[in-house]
Amino acid sequence: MSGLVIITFLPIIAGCILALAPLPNDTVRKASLAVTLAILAISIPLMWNFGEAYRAVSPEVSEAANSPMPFVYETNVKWIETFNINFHIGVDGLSMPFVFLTAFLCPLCILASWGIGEKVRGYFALFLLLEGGMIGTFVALDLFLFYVFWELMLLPMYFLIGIWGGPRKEYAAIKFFLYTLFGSIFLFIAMLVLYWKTGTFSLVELPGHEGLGDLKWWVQIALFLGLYVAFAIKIPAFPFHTWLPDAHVEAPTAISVILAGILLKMGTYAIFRISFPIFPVATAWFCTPLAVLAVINIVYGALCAMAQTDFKKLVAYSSISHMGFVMLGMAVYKEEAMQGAVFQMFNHGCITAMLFLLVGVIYDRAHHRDLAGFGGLVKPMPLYGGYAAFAFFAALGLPGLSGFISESLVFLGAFQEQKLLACIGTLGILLGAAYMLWTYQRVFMGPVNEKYKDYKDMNKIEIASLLPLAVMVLVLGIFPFIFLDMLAPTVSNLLAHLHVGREEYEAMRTAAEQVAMNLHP
Amino acid sequence: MSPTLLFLSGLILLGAYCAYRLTTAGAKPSPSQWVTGIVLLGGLILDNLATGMATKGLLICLLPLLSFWILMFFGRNHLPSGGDWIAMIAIGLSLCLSYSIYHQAIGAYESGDEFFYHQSEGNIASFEWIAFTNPDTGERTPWKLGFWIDSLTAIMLMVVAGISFLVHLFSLGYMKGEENYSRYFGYLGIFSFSMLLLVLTDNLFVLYICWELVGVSSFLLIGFFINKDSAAAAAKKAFLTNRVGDLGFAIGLFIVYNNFHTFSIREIFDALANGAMADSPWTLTFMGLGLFCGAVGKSAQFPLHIWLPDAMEGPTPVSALIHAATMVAAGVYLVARLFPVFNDTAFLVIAYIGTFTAIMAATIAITQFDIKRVLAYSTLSQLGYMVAALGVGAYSAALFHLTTHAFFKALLFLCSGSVIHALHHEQDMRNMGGLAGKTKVTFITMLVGTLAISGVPFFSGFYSKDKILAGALEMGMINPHHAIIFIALLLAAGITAFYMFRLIFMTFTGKPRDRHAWEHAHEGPWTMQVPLVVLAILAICSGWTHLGLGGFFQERVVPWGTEAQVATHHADAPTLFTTAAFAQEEGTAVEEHSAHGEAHDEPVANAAAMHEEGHHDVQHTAHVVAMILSILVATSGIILSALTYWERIRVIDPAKCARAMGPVYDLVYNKYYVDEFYARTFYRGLEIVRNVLARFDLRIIDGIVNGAGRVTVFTSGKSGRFDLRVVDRIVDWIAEVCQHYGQRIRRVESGVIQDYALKVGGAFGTMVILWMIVRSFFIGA
Amino acid sequence: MLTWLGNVASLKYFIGELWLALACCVVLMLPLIPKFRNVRMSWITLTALVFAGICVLRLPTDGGGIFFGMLAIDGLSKFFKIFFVLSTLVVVLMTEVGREVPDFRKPEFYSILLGVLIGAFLAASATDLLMMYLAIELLSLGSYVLAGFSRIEKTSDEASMKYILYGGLSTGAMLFGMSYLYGLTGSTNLIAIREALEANQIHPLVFFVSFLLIMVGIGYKISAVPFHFWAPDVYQGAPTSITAFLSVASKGAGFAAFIRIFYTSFLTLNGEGVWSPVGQLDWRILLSILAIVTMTFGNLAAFGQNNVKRLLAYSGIAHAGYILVGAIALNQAGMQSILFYLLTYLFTNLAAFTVVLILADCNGVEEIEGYKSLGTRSPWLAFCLAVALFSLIGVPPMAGFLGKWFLFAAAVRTLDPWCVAAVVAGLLNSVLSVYYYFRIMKAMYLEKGEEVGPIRTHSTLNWVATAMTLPVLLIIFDGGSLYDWTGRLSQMLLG
Amino acid sequence: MVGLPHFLIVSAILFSIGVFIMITRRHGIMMLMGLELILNAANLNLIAFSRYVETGIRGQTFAIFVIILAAAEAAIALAIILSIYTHSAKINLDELTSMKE
Repeated sequence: MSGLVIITFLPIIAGCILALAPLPNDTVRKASLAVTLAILAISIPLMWNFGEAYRAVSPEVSEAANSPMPFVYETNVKWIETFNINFHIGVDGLSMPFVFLTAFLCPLCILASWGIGEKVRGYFALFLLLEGGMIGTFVALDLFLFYVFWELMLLPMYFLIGIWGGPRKEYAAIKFFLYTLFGSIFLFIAMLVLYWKTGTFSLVELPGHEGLGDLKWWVQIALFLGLYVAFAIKIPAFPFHTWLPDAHVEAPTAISVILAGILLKMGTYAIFRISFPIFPVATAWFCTPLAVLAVINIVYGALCAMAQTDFKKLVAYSSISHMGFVMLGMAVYKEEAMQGAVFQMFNHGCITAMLFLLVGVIYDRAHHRDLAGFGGLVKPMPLYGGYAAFAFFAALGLPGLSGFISESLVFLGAFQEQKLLACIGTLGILLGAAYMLWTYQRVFMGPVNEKYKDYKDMNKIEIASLLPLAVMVLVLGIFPFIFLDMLAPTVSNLLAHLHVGREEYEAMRTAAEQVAMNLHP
Repeated sequence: MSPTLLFLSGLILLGAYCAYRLTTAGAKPSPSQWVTGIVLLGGLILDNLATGMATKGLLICLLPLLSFWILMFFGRNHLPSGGDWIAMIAIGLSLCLSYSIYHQAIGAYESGDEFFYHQSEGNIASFEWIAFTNPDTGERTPWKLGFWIDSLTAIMLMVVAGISFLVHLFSLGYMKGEENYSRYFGYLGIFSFSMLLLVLTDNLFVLYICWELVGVSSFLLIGFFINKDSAAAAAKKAFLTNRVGDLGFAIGLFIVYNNFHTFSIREIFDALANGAMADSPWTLTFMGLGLFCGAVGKSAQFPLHIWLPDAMEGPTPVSALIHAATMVAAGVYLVARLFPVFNDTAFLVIAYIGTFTAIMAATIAITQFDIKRVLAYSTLSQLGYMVAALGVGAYSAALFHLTTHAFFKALLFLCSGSVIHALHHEQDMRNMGGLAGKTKVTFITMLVGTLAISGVPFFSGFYSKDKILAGALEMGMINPHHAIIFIALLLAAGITAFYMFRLIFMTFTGKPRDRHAWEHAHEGPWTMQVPLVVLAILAICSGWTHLGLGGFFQERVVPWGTEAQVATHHADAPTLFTTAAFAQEEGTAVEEHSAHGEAHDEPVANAAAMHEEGHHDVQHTAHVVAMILSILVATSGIILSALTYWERIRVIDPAKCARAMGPVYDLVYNKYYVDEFYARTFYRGLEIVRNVLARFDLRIIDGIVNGAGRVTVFTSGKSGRFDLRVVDRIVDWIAEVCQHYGQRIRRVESGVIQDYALKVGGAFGTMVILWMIVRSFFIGA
Repeated sequence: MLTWLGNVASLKYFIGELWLALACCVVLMLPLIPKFRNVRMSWITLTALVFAGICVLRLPTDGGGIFFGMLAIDGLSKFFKIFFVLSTLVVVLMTEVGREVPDFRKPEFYSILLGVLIGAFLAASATDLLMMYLAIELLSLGSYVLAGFSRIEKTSDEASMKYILYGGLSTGAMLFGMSYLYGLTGSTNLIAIREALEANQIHPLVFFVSFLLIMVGIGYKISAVPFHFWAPDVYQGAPTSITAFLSVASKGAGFAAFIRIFYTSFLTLNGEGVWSPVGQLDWRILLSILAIVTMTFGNLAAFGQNNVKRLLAYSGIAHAGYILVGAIALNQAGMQSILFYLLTYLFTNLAAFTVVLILADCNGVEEIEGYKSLGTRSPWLAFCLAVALFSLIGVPPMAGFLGKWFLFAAAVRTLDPWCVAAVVAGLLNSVLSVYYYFRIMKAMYLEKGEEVGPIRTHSTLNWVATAMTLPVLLIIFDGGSLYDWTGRLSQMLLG
Repeated sequence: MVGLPHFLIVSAILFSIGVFIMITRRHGIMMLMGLELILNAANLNLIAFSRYVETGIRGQTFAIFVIILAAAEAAIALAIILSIYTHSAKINLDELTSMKE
């Protein structure tokens, strides 16, 4: 049995067992930590051997456009034969990092949830279920399977926010649920249309499938837009983003981490995995609007973040801004930008996770998150101040930390295609620095607030949940090639496919212009 | 030979002093003695071990980084005396290795060796980082990160590591007893690392990384007194203002990458030399200006100069190191390093911005009373000088001034730190006075620094400033339209002399205005005095042509690609090559450049012609005239200052003058209201936009219909307790609409069976009729 | 031309019904004998159901027409019979344990229930208008009585009253429509009717009216808008077990009749599993509008509904709309997916109703208020209900998702704009439905009620809830085989 | 000559009257009578068609079954009405609205 299968189902099975077995709370915590660590342990060799395995199956760059996208660690079992639905999982350079990220973040989140005291069993069981859903989404190579996992995540998420959340948890939970469910309608329809056109759900066979050849251009675009809406909600892209601040603010810390660290990535991941390879022509049509939306996301998110007074809401809006970089990277046909976008997804996962964990640390002590209410926290909590400074600088794209590399790669690529948009997008970097530093100033610097002067610094568990992330951010900031090299062949393959689509689109447009010229000489 | 001697003698002096302290302090050697020993010994060992340039370079920058990590993790609780000795050892070793490189460079210069001369050989270490497909060649090309070690690097290394070392030393005394003492040294470590790597790297991307990292260390150090509101605000302001400049830098980098697909400075130069971008002059201009934006931010040029005076909130040694000597000079270094990238339009902009900054800051400095702020504005002014020098093409003069300025300005800051230390953190000059007798070392060394900055002959500043003025005058002579640059710079030189002596007079002479503070004033410990003395020596001699660096700069620190000409020319005209470089630049740009119109074509043509025949004369004339004029203005500035502020010979009342000037004085005193202008426009605008957007997000995007608060009954479960404004959102809106129509629709369930029957009958009838209508319209016809 | 089996030869395919009829009589009569007064009639009923189930399972899927073409022995009828037996089994268990129906009335209850079941059997296999009418009446008459069986006499009687008058009107209208159809074609056999419709020139208006009148009757059975008015009142008033029965078996019988009549008489099979309407009457548009209106109405009306039974009634209306989407696909896949959907709906709805019954019967709670903190008071029941609700919404990995998936897949396959519109409406409605289903979910898990401590429950019912929930959870793992199975059973006698 | 149309017209009128009664009458028994009218309208149709269209006995058989079922239905309905009356002394159905929105 392949490792991927194990890490997909281990958390689900463990979650079910935890839910049913009447264990004491502390055992439950330890058991779930053990399970997540085991998953991490399994995923590390997968990650380690990935590069070599992938290169072995990857086609030459020159042939990439014509050959199907390669995957490794595949498992393919028949599932619903009438519909040609298979239990098909595997990874490539796009998904492997995120499988790893999920496996990496989950133990940290378990640590961050150590203090959960209410309905402990339910919490950890749901959490494990969520982990299974997330990994499943990233490894699924069958559209149907993808959809199942995609929706599967909703259920635990709803309860995790709704039961263990903040004061307006019910509202936030249902809003999250509804938004995502609404989005998946389009995914549902697109899946069906694709299936009846091609007779397959396989994400390996669908790109470039001859059955799609006779799909009318407007159908392609309609499907693409539908899928975009479905995924944009998850990203979340303007104007589908309003669920995010609410969900984040109300969710417990660990769930915020998961939400920002992994769930948001699914939107962009799905665009990479589904929209782009299957609809290369529509992609070419949509890339400029996508870039515009991306820049709106960047600037708009940053400006909104600036206006927030709630620490967590600010971080939530900063996520919107940062996901804008990912979108910008996707929207241009450049290797740098695309690698940067994927890298940014990963980095944002780590960095925002840190930010949310940090917010959680102070929330646990002060029981509020009002930015105006803090001040001078560095003095009572120097360690906390230090980690916060690190995370804040990572978030504002400090060179030497991983976020910088990905953002600059995105911009380097984007500038080659969309000069003006890239320049406007850089405003996001400035604004990011502005709100991050302003926040840091308000919370950590300045005179010490008397109310908080006796606060204890971070404890060991809190440090244990933050330190690995900090190390990851730092290491990837200095040695980004560890990550990028793994990614490069996949991105080249994808780009080769996309370029073909773009040429087709250009040809179509030229032909259309010709016709228009003939009509109106 | 001379710098070597100087350096060695300095070190020997230091060693002797330590030995003296060792014998007097008692049997147990103090940590500082250990440090000295380890540094001297370790430097020797490392110098022998690290034979390759790359190893040396790596060690130079990584040692301070190591000290940073150690201090951040263990400094506070685990190390004796806060771990300051670790920082000392690290920077000391870096200094030794830097000296070793510098020594090689000087040696090469003196022996006529070409190694540091042909900078093509300077790119001696590289490391393959991330790789992308080059769209031009279709090949996968890695980004090579490496060091570029040439004469410029060597001298910069020396300046940075040297001053950093001295500042470390000074801080031992100055920061004693501060909270977070070890963190302070940690921050110094990260700064030294990034600054040293900044001057070592051969890659623009790494340069940008270091660029930001020095910004961060600056942020950390300005905000070192973290619980002080003003310090926090200043730190933020510094970082953000720098970020604005960095945006331009980043866009410049985008253009670079877009055109060259590499960040290696060497490869960019090669491509440019091969005529890349020759057909896109505007792009080239934008690229140059973008990169220059970075320099504007970091070197605090107008209009981004506002952060530097505020940055004085940091500890004074930091001001000396970062905000006077090294980091702020990084902008100048950047422009110098990328000299061939700029075209003449860009240079013109650079020149004017530098000039404007120089004169503007100088005027502000006259009116300030905070001793550190005066020095800060003086720094601004001097940086403007350097930038202007680069703009007019006086390449080596700019870097020469950078070096001398680093020494004397660091000296001045450390002296002011010593004064502040002596007066227990009093910074207002109005409360000082009469300190000359109390703090002799400080007084003498500060006087040396002041003489140097004022441009008094035989002090280092004179030589470098003179070269800059000569360059500007040359430019003015070749092209009279731009003579204003020279005039403004000359004026600024005079003002500089004036306000610097104002500072000296107000601080050290006359009656002490704060008697109590004066009585308790005292000289700092030896760790604070030694750096002052060393820097004073450097401030005097570093400018000398033979014993100092003058000759080295003239001959070895030249723009890339101009060695050939220089090599042939400086045999007969050893001091003057700047115009040659400038003319060559103009020459390459002459064809494509028409936007500047007639006015600019003329000097280009002139320059080219001159380059062919008689530029020698112009240069010579310029040099002589500039020298005479600069001595004149410096002297008059000093005399005027003495007449105004030296109580013994006072004839002018500054207060009366200020009143007489009225609004002009107010304008200058308030720094031309630039801060206020930004606050009213950008900050306010940003505030408005963000508030509007946030509200937009809540209301419009999130709540198409207002008054949907009723939905909370449904969504919150606990009726509409929540702020209605927060709750009206689109999803709720849908819920509400559904709820509403649900209620209505449900009313058909009246519970009365007759009613049901009627409705079924009605529905049936409607369907039949509809069908008939539809049929008769569409099918029946 | 088909050969119809004669009366005697048919009997061997009719043993199931005979068993049920026998049991019906026994259960009714036996308590009259003093000796057997205290015998639990549920056992006899259950035995009879199991026997009938076995007989049904042994039925062939290609038995042809029996009783001279009155009934069909084909896949469709087999499927529905299994479906009815299953749901009746659960309903019997629910009734036996529940206290809504007083013990002394249980024998009658079971007897009538078995009668209704026979009616449902017949409705699933009737191929003659007469038989169809009789079957539907048999089904309905029993249901009227059953709806009035509750202890809470008043509402139950009222429900029964409304039900019978409404049902009478609807079936009367259907009968009137049938009479026209008979007049148009001169036959009551469904297959013959289609042949006649294909062969003769038919007055479109008359045909349409008769079609619509039949639709009134069918629509009433499946509770499609605008023929649904009875459903909320009756669901609320009837005993919970009967509500469950009505929402599953009765609706299933409605769909059986629908498929029988519409697919046999009003459609003609042309080519590979694709039907097209006969007699120039393109009722697909009408039906797709009906489907859209039905699901939208059902969902909207469920908003803000506080009585869980009534809420589920509206949800049932919405689901009738979803199933109609499969019906308008007019292809084999559509029919197959209707069967599949009904199967998942059976488990889902019965799971939900079992929990509702436990709360209503053992704890007297019918309002959503009463469901507060069920998650802590009885985690397992709350879990079962949650699974059922998720399945009703159609969230993976619940069975309901798969059901919806197949339904909509079949409809999208046609690429007919009306079908696609109906699918889009169906999906949007699924999202809308989250609102009201989640009110229950929220009450169970997110809100704290006043009462604490475990709720009163009954082990049998717990087992029933579990037995119904597990398939909902597990079908996803082998949905393919189940779908294939429904595919085999979706073969019907068409002539 | 009386032909098929006459029967159909009569049955249509009967049907309409039946529906009309069911809609307008509040009394339970009256509504039942309306129901009977509807069923008998259908019966009339069936018999007429069996005479004029099919010329067989299918329609007549059908009608006989309908008569039987109508009786059964009426019996059940009357029983329920009786039960309601004994419990709540109400016979007008529009007063029976304990379940409504």
